[in-house]
Parts: sequence; C-alpha cells; structure tokens
Amino acid sequence: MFSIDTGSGFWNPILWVLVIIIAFLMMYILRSLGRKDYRKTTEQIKPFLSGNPELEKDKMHVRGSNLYWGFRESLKGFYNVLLKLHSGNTSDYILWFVVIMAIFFIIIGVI
Amino acid sequence: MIFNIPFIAVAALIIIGLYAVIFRKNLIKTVIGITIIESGVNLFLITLGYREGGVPPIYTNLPEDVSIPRGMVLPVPQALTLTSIVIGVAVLALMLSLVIHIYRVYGTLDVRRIRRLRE
Amino acid sequence: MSRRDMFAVVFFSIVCMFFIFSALLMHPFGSPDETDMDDMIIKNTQRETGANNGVTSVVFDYRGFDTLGEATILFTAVAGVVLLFRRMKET
Amino acid sequence: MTSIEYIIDHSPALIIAIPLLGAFLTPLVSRLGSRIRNVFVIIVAMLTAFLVFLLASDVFSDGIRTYIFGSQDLTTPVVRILFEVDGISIFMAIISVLLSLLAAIYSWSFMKKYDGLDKYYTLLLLMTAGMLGMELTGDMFNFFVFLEITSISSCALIAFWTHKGEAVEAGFKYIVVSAVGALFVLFAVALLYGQYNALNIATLANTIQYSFLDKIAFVLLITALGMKAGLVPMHMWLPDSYSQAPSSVTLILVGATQASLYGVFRMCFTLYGGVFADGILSSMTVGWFIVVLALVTILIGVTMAIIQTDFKRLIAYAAVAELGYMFLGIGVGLTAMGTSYGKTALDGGVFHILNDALDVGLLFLVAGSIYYATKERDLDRMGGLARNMRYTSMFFIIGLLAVAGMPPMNGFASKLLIYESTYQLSPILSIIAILSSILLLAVFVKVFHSVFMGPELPRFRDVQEVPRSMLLAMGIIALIIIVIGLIPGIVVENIVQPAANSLVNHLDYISHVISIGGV
Amino acid sequence: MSEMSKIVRTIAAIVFPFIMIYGLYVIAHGHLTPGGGFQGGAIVASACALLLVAYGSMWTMRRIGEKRLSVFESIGAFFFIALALLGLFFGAVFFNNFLAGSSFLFGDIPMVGSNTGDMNTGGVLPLMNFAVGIKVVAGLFVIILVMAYASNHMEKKRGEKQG
Amino acid sequence: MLLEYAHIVIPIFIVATSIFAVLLRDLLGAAVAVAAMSLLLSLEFYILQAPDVAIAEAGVGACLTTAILIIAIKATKRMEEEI
Repeated sequence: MFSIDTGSGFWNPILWVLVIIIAFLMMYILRSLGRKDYRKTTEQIKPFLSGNPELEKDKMHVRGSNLYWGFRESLKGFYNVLLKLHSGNTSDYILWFVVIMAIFFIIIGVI
Repeated sequence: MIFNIPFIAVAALIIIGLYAVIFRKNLIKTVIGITIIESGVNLFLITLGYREGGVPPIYTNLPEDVSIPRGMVLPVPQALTLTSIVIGVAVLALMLSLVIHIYRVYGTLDVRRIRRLRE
Repeated sequence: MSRRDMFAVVFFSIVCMFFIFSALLMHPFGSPDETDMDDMIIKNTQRETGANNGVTSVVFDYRGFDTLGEATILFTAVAGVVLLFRRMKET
Repeated sequence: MTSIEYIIDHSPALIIAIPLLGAFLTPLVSRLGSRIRNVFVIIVAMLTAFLVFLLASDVFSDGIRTYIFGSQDLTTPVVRILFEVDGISIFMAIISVLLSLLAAIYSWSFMKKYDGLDKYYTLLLLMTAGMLGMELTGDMFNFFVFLEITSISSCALIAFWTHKGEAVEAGFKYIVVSAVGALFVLFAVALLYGQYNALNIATLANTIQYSFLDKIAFVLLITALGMKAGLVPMHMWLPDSYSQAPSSVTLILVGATQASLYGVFRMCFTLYGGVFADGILSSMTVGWFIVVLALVTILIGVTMAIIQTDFKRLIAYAAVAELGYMFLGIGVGLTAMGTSYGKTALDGGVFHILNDALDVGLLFLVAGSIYYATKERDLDRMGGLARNMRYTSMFFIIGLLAVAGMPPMNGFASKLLIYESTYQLSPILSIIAILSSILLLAVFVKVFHSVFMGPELPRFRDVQEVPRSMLLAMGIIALIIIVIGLIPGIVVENIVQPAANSLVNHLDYISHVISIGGV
Repeated sequence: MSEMSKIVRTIAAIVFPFIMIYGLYVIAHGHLTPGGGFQGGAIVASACALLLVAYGSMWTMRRIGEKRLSVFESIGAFFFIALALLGLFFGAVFFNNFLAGSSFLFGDIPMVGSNTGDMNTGGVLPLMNFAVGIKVVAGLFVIILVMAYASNHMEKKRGEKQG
Repeated sequence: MLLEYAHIVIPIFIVATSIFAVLLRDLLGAAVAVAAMSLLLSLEFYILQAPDVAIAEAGVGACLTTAILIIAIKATKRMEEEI
C-alpha cells in the first residue's frame, strides 16, 4: 500500500517518516543539553559582527541575485551563449521550431 | 506531374508564410505570414477532396447523368475547411488586437525591439 | 546578411525541400486513393439526415461536434477581443 | 439502467457540454452580480470534476469507454466523431479538471479588484473545456479544434493585464507560437487524411503504412506538439507567458501545456504505436532523440532558473526542467520499448505529470499570493515575509520540497522511478538528472531565503496574510501533495499503471473500436 | 473610423438590406443549396462592416452597442448547444439529428437522388444553421466593432499628443 | 480543357499575390494583396467544386480579414520601418 516497486529496489515513505521523527527526537535531545541562561531582555539577542555596528535591516538582507553569484561568474562563458540564445525575438521562436523540424526530418527521413 | 501544381502551390504558400514569419521584421507581416500558411493548409484540404470531373455533393437540381458516389467531390474536407477558415479569422482578430496593444505600449512594430521579455 | 540569417537559411531550405518533396509525392491531382468514408457519406446523406447538401450534413450532423468547437472558438475570440479592449471603452 | 449508469454512459459528452454551457451562460449570469457569477463558475467546475471522477472510476474498473456523437451505433468505416476514453486520457482529464477547479477557487479573491471579470471567467471555463476535449477525443481533427480553443483562450487570459506591455507581448508570442504549431498539426492531419481517408485515431493506427508522407506527418505532429509542450529549444515562449499571466491562469496553463504533452504521448504511442511495435521505425532512433532533447531541457531549465530574479519567471524555468523529466520518462520508455525498465520509466514519466502539475501549480499560487500581498515580483526587493505570511511560507516549503524531489514528498517517488530506469539505460543520464534535481533544490533554497527569510523589511511591515479562498486553494494542493507522497503505492497501482499500460498496449485502443463495429 | 460623406452613407443604406436578404437566404437554404450558417453569417457581418465604414464606429457603437450583440452571441451559442443536448434527451445521443424523419418540424426525408429541394427537410440542420447564423453575425460584428472603436480611439489620442 | 488550364494558372496567381503580400513595404498594399489572394483562393475553391467553402472564403477572407487588417494598420503604422 505504501511502498512502490521500482524494478531494482523499492521506496517506502513510512520508513522515511520514521527516520525524520527519530532525527527530530535526537535534535530535541541535543537541544535540551545546551546552556539555559539565554534571556531575551539582555544584549544577547543582538548579532555580533566582529565588533562592527549593525546596519539597518534593508541593507543586512542577502538579496536574491547575490546568492550563487560565484556560480554564475564561473560559468560565464556558458551563460553568455545561453542568454544570447534567449533573445526574446518572436521570429527566433519560430526559427527554433523550424530548426528542430529540419533535424527531425533528416533523422526520420534519411534513416 | 504537371497536374500536381496545386499541391506545389500549397507547399509554396506554406514556405512563403514561414518566410514571412521568420525573416520579416514587422509584426503585421508576421500576422500576414500566418494567414498565408493558413490559406495554404485550406487549399491543401480542398485539393485533397477534389475528384476529376466531379460535381459538388449537393443533390438539389443535380444533373441526371452523375454517377453516385464516384461523380461527386468529397464532402468531408470541405467541412473541415469551413471550420478552419473560421478558426483562422478568430486567431487573426486576436493577434491583431494584441498588435494594436503592443504598438500602444512600445511605439513600434519592429520585432527586434519588442523584447522586454528575454533571458 | 547576419549570422542568424545564414543559420536560418540553411535549416529553412531543408524544411522547404521536404515540403516540396511531399508535394511531389502526393497522389495525382484529382484522383484520391481512398474514398470509403466520403463515399458512404455521399450515399447516405439524404436518407440519414434529410438534407440535400452533403457539406451541410457533414458540418452539422456527421461532424457536428467539430462545429460546436468552431462556434466555441468564435465565442472565445470575441471574449478575448472584448477583454483586451475593455479599458479603451471606459475613457 | 439506473440513473448513475445513464450519467456514466453520457459523461464523455457531458464533460465537454457542461463547461461550454457554463461559459456561454456566464456573460448572462454575470449581470446578476459578481458573487452569483463566482458561485456559478465554481459550481460548473465542480460538476465537471464530479463527472470526470465518475467516469474515471468506471474507466479504471471496466476499461476503455467510447462515445459516438450523433448516432447510436458505429458504421464501417467510422464517419462520426468518436470519444475514446482510456487510462491515460482520463488520467490527464483528472489533472486538468482539478487544476481548473482550484484556479476558479483561487480567482475569487485574487482577481477581485480587476474589471472584465465576466469575460475572464468565460475564458476560464472555455479553457477547461478545451483541455478536456483534447484529452478525451479520439478524432484527429477534433483534437486540432480543441487545441485551438485552448490556445486562443489561454492567449487572451495571458494578456489579461493589458496595461502592462510585457503581458501583451507574452500573449502575442504565445498566440504566434500556438497558431503556427496548430497549423502544422492541421497540415499533418490533412496529410494523413489524404492517404487513408480517415480521421479517427484508431482507424488510422490500424491502417497506417508508414510511407514517406507518414514520416512527414509524424515529424510535424511531434515537433508542433513538442513546441506547445515546451521542449527545449522551443521552450522560450513558456517562461514569458507563465511569468506574465495572472497566477490563477498560470495554474491552468500548466494543465494546457500538459495537454499538449498528452498529444505527444498519443501520437507516439497510439497513432504510430504499430510502426514502433513492428520495428519498421526503430523506436531507438526516436527514443534517443527525445532523451537527448529531454536532458537538454532539464539542464537549460535548471541553469536558467538559477540566474533569474523574477519570482514567477524562475518558477517557469523550473517548470521547463520538470517537463524535461517527463520527456526523459517517455524517451527512455520508447528507447527501451518492451523491457521491464522501459515500462518503469513510462510509469515514472506518467506519474511525474501528476506530481509536476501539483508542485509547480502550488509554487505559482504561492508566487501569486506574494504578488497579491506585496505587489512585488522582483526577488531582490523582497525579504522577511515569513513573519506575516505564515501559511503561505509553509505551503512554499511543501512545494519546494516536492518540486526538488526531496524524499517524503510526491516528487521523489516519480523521480525515483525515472532515475532507476534511466540508470539501466545509461548511468550517465541518470547522474545528470539527479544532479539537476539537486540544483533545483538549490534554486528554491535561494528563493526561500530571499523571499521569506531575513530581517523584517520596513516596507513590508503591515503585509497581511492572503484571503481565505486563496489559502483554501493552496491548502488543497498541499494536502494532495502530502497524501500522494505518503501513499505512492496506491496511486501508482490504481491510477498511474493503468494509464501507462494504455499507452503501451496500443492494440487495445484499436481493438476496442473494432469490437463495437468500427474500422 | 470617422463618418463618410453623405453619398456613401446613402448608398450604404440602400445596399445594406439587399446584402442582408441575400445573407438570410444563404442561411435559410443552407441544407439545400451551397451555404449555411457560417457563410450567411459572414455575408451579413460584411454588410454590417459596410455600415460601420459608412457611418463610423462611434455612431454604430452608440446605436447598436457591443453589450447587446454579446447577448445575441451568447443566445446563439446557447441555442446551438441546447439543440445538441435535446438530441441527448430525444434521440439518446448527444448531437443526434432527432428531427430527421419525424414528420414534425423539418422532418421530411427527400426523394433519394436529384430533386428540386424541399424546405421542410433536414431535421435539426436548418435550426442549427439559424443558431450558428445568429452567433456568427454577432460574433464577427462585435470583433470588427470593438477593434474599429479602439483604433479610432487610439488615432484620436495620437492626434492629441501631436497637436 | 479550359478548366485544366485554370487549375494551373490560378495557383500560380495565388502564389504570386502571396509573394506580393509578403514583400510589399507598404502594409496597406500588403493587406490589399492578402485580399486579392483570398479572392483568388475563393475562385480556386469554386473551380475545385467547393461552392460552400468559396462563399465562406469570399465573405470571411476577402472582406472581414481585410477589414480587420486595415483597422489594425490604421491604429498602428502604415509603413514598415527600415533599419
């Protein structure tokens, strides 16, 4: 009922749910071993930025385009080609259709 | 072979239409290209249904010497073409109203400049 | 001629070639190979639908559902055009 | 004959007729008031959904069901239009009707502030009818007609916000692409008609010879429908239109895209099924072609999704990648036709259609909710929204895990089937697919961080949680995702495998028409 | 489109009923002679387009109104699908031609082979022709009317911007 | 015999008008060329023994399509830009 057979193995979500529950239990146990002198009213809630003062909220947030900046930078050549292909030109959309059709014609018609 | 000319005309119409869509830079030319492709397909359907020396499949005041069914052209492609013509005008109207809106916003009909959406 | 155009011309001509090929390979103009379905419609149209016009009987009886679709397409196009120009009318 | 049997007997016709009737009446009903109109549309959608589920229960237990329009019995050769409902058709119909019902519920609050809503709801119902017609029909020309209905109505809906130039541009691109695609489909239908003088899929599949013209028709059909389904490199219209349409429309657009995908399935496996089965055309050739395109689809979808900054556009590229997984499933199924892992791949591909519709749909609805609450789509300008929008962020986590194929969710179950079967064809393909899935997770972690996490921005201090109807629509999808994730066995055995079997056994499809007197 | 000169308007007013009658004839005789709902509808719609050209879109919009035409279109579509649904109730199948051979309205069966044509034949076909005719006239006219009005509006706007 | 020549001549004219429709820089002229193409197409339908379709094509293709095209051209721009 719960498991599916994939031909070379099986998948059972119930087992996975059990694993998750065990993981949460362990996490809870580890958490309860920690220090208990945290107070909300003291200076403890302030972030520690190597002694620098905290900026305002707007500037602290890591923006969407800043994430994976390195990924994009390292694959720059690939992305340049890819962005050039996504030209946004309506004629190009139909051109790609014709190109695929031509390749498919050759594959089917010749072979 | 000479009598395959209507079929070759169909192929030519489709090619001309595709040419207009791919190589012309004006949006209205794109629309006209699609209309031409559609005319080509309509002509193809009707040509498929033609029988040499046939008469239309209408019995009102039919000449007596028509052999049935061999002497009549095929009715199904004609029905399909009727549907296809109305579909064509519907698509055309919608496309042109979008073109009018595009001109209102972008101020141009050049395909190469109408690409705020890319990447 | 830009690079894009050259690229386009190559593939476009391949597609053109195949279209012309298929036009030459069609059955000879004016003599369709198979006509079973249409012959049956021509023979039975008067008896079954009572209409003299074979095309109308196909449009509204044998393939009436297509016609419903076609009417729907027109309806859709009208709804679309009116929807697109709804702001124009207010001003 | 009891009344329930009577309804089941006529349900294929009623499934199309009821949304159409509803669409024709909506302009008249909307004069009575907006609340009545919304209730009317939702009732029509629910009635359609009810009929689809009724028909589904019958098809899954008793096999293929046909409906002849206009006459009691079939003639030889088939002249009338035939609806032939088998496993895969009804499987797709369930997805479509579910999506359109949810879109109707979601639109209640989401579209409240805009004008032109009577036409909006009309087009919504027409689109539902179009998708259902494409999926249930057994006639080539009828398929074309419904394809056009779907594309015209969705084009008008994509350009709904006409004051924005981008929306109009997206609508124009979509209509050009779909008009050209549909015309080539019609051309292929005409080629087939000219040779065999038949329009019925079963009749054509029975007599197809695979001459040169049939090859041309095959290429035209697969390419045109592949373009409408968003196969790379013909996918470029997809992010445009998905990102510019209102979110409720995007939800149905996912269904419309998948209806085109169904078209590819139907043409490959049923219409040209005999050609592959007899070995006239090696299924390896077409299969590898589709596998390669599918891998390119996955890779380009994922890599383009990483660098997007528009929320909905990012999800749209992720949807392209997800489409690649389905194409990978059917590609492997074609390449390894007849082997057991080929069947498993097909199961996975079919199962992934359902999962993709739900997962991507949920993400689009979340994006729509955020747009509703903040009027913002740029990822760079958002942040800290989880504080004020608890439920939405919870739904986003569910959708994120599901779309990236994290284990307890439904996406994993179908992707696992695809991975394992692909591994037996070629390990490298499977590894690429798994890596892309991981990248997909990375993409959505980025979105989650930049939208929901982070400090509370002063601009969004008084953002409210979205209205109840939108939460209801998202909640229903999330619930279905979790349920399918927990009991994949039941779903695969009872719904997915019959659907995949009906693809493989194209002879059943033909012989059923023969048994009722056709061909 | 703005109004044309008086000569054009007069001629359009004279020609309009003739085209209208021809279109209605084509619709009504759809089951006997070439023609039918779509063709006749297209002819009548082109007559209406003539009116639009002669009198200008403002006048036509004010006189006829796109709302009213939309209602006509809905009614035509509704009749069409209702006839199909009646087939389900009387003939047990959706889209059944339940009137053919019923010796009721349009119920006669013509003589097989060539004949002179009898209006009272065709079953539901003439009714469907009328429903589709109404629908096509209203639909095509609404499309042209709305587009002409919008184009007129845009032209005026552009003139204001330049002037 | 005459009809057979017509089957050769009219398709050639149709293709010629469609080439005009594509190549003309003046969009209004292109619209007129489309109308001419539709009219010739309707004539071709008529000699292919399809009077039903011929009426529809003449009404829809030659009249309404052209009207819509001209309306759209009036609302936008008459000449194709040269860049």
